[in-house]
Amino acid sequence: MSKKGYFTELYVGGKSLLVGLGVTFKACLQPIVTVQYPREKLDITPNYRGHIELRRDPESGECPCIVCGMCARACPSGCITVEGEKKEGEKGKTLTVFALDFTRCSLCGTCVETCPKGAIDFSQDYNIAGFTREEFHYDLIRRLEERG
Amino acid sequence: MRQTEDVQRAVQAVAVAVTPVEYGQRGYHLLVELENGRVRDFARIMHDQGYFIGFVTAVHVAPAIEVRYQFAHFDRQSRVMGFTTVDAAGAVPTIADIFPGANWHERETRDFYGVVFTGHPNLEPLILPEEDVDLKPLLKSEKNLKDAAAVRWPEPKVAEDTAAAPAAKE
Amino acid sequence: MSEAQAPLHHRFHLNMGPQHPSTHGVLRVILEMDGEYVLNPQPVLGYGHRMQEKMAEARAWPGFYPNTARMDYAGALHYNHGYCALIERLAGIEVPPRAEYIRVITSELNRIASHLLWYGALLLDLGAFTPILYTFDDREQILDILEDITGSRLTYCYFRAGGVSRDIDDKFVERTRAFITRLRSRFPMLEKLVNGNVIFLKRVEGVGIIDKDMCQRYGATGPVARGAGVPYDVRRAEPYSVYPEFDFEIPVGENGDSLDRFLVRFKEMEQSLRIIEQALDRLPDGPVMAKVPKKLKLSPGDVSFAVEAARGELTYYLISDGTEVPYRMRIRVPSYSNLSVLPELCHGMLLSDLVAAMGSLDLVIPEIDR
Amino acid sequence: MMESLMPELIRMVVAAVLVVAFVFLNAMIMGYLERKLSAHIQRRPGLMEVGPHGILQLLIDGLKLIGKQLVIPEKSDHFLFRLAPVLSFAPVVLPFIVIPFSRKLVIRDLDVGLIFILAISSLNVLTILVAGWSSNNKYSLFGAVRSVAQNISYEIPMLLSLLAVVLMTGTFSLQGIVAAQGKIWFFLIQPIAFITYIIAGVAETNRAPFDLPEAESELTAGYHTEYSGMGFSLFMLAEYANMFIVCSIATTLFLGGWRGIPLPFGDYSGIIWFFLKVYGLMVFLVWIRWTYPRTRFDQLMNFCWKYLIPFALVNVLVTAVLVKVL
Repeated sequence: MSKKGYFTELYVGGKSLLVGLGVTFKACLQPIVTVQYPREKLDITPNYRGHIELRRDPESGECPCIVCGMCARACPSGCITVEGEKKEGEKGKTLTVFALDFTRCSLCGTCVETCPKGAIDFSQDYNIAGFTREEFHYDLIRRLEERG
Repeated sequence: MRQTEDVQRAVQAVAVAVTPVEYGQRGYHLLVELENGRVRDFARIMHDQGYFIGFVTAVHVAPAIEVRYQFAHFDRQSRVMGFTTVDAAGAVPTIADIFPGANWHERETRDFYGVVFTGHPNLEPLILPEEDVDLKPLLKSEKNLKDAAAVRWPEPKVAEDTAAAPAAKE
Repeated sequence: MSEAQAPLHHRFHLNMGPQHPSTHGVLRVILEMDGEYVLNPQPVLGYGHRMQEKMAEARAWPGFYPNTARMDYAGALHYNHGYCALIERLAGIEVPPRAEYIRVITSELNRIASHLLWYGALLLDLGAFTPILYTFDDREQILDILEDITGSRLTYCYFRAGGVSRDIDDKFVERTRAFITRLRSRFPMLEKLVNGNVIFLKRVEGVGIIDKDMCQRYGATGPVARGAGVPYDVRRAEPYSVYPEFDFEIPVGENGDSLDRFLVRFKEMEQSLRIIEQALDRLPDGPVMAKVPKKLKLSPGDVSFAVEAARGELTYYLISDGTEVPYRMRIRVPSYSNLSVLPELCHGMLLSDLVAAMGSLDLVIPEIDR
Repeated sequence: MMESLMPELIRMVVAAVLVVAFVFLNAMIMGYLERKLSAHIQRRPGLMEVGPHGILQLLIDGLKLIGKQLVIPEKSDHFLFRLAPVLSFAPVVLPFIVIPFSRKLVIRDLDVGLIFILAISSLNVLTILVAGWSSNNKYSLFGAVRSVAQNISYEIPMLLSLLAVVLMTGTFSLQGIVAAQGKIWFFLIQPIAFITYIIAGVAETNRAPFDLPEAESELTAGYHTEYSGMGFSLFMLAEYANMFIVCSIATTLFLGGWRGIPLPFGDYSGIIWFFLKVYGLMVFLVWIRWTYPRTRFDQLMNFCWKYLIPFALVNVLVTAVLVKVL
């Protein structure tokens, strides 16, 4: 290595190190960008795809599900169980069981897209935790009633 | 297109059949049917022509497992699909010394199908654990196994004459 | 120090992984060492293998949508894209132009997100803790934008054969434009902090040289090949979607060392921004989903589709027997071929250099163990 | 006989207790500063949960570490494995004896104070070697070997840079060196020696960008990979105490020691200036750590032999000539 290269390298290298220090120093003075999660929460986008939820028709207030079973068939992981029964004096079937095994759901949204009546929607739940697998076996009809 | 013809000519010598196919429909340009013993010759031509290895894989069809090779080129739009069937012992010569990148693909194919790549430097299980060497998870069950012809493109009726022409010349 | 002369009794094995800070996942590398010199690194795969190819054979083709995203968590949309385009090619579905534009925009955003993640991770491998938080800050913006449109933050399931599952709105366009401005203003900061840093340059310059011949023999693609001076980019070489309509450059390196791979990815982010800008300017109106029959049988035959994922060429290869369920699906993932270079690449290297070289390959292990 | 020894004995016991207490306190302060500063450099708030602005977090962490099980690997050398963390503590406590905190506040002002500190603190490398060796882990051994090579070679530029100051003052006594800086602090006269010393000091304390012995992306945690609980925390305490010693030598030799604008505490006011300078330097080391990547091993050695030692050597020669001539 030539003598010139020796000192040039030292100068260029040293300068780059100082420039780096400048960047972190500037960052140190800038406001923080994170949020303190459990204390502050960011609003989740309305388009967020959580687990599925039955929804009510805004006009009639009833769940428009017709127990066709399209969602259960479309589900890649087979995590939806839909059952219904024929009631006297009513047209079509009435929904009796709509169960979601969330442990197997991969949130692809195929069920929502295939539903011909728009009876399923995504929930906004994202911080779900539990101690047993059974806690993630949702009875969506009960959840719908609880929501009122 | 002319470049593909060059390759076609070079490969012709080692292949059973070379069929140019519609790229827009199938995603590659040249389908090369190979004899089991000529795989290495084919790979060497691919190497000399400047192709890089895409993947090596197998498909379980009746009567014998097919091993498929895909090559593509850095400088020109040309993708070549080669296939051959395993011999009676379920073996195919390795190309891992010509394309070291095929090493892992071959080991993986050995894991999943039990295809033996003769001459492979290190045909140890790559993905399966040692105790499951004979699992062969991708082999089809009796019920699901299809004939080789069932997974081929149906011969286009109109193009039949033009496609048959170069084969007849040989 | 010539590694060939190392006496046998000096050699020993070092287990790097499956849990090691710089293998980025459950990759295990068995290193045969002589002192600090690596003689023979042998990657051991399969710790996180999920047999995606078997899963594809076990369900009707739409059921594979969510799986595509689980292979490469850093660049999931490219995997979405490849799969949907494959089905479209096989079934001859024409995608509406608006959907193609949306695909390009979101894919390129995803590419930037992936590169930003890699940028931080490489620096983390080299012992600098701070840059990853700066790049994560920017990456979060992309995730927010994509979450708003796709509904998830990482494992997107957004593209469908025939289009995309949800249309974008003005808010998306606005936020994306704001992000482009923001990221452009952040590049000089990163350049000052990292790209010019003498310690960083010394760590990556001349380390892990991959030449064109090696790329060809191993099938290494993406930034690894481009770093070696091979201008191979599937977006150019085998144009798909609406990429031919955009003006962008393919950055290439000269020496094929870790620094070149680093710079190639760094410049690619700017090129992706350019593509997004052009796509936003020319975004056509119209539907975002073609008419696709609910139950679509795949015609028999084999079909291949290659896309440029964040790490290189991703090829889906499907063999169909004429039913709804694929008969055989092969997924050629870029990291797999890129990693297979390692034994030859790192022969006779220092352990620290192996970490730098491996970091510059940008490995995503779930993609290798698909 | 006993009567004359007693006050001295009490003095020593008090000093020992104070020093050990200070080592713990210093680790807590530095732990807090390091985490808080790194957080702000990375634009996050850092510790916020325990106490106002997380000020008590380190106390809780300490309690947690004390409560943790000390896992001893089965195939390790049990005796040495337990001994190493304790051993690492000795060389960092002893130098406090001669550090002049203020005009009056020094436990013993030895004539060979500087030599004493350097001799004791070079023992540090031994404990790292013991820890790495006894763990029976390849990563630990790598860390230990790297540490030994690094510490020994960086001792040379360190000594050379300090020698320049000693040549000027003609004394090894730290109080004497501080006294000699009445008019001007030596970092203005000896900038090369100062910079060389700081760089060598960073390497001696195994801090980033020279933290090769514990390079987590390469060696998981280097020589203390196998240590848990209090074993690990003793190494941490030692690292911070080591930083304190390196910075206090720099302060004493180059930054005027306890000198500063007089404060109304008489002879003890110097302690405030002393601590301000020392912690200022330590904050600088933290700032460096969170900015740079890590060097490679051969580069570290090259830097030492190609840049630091020649510069320090020339500096010593020039100083010697000038001292003789002037």
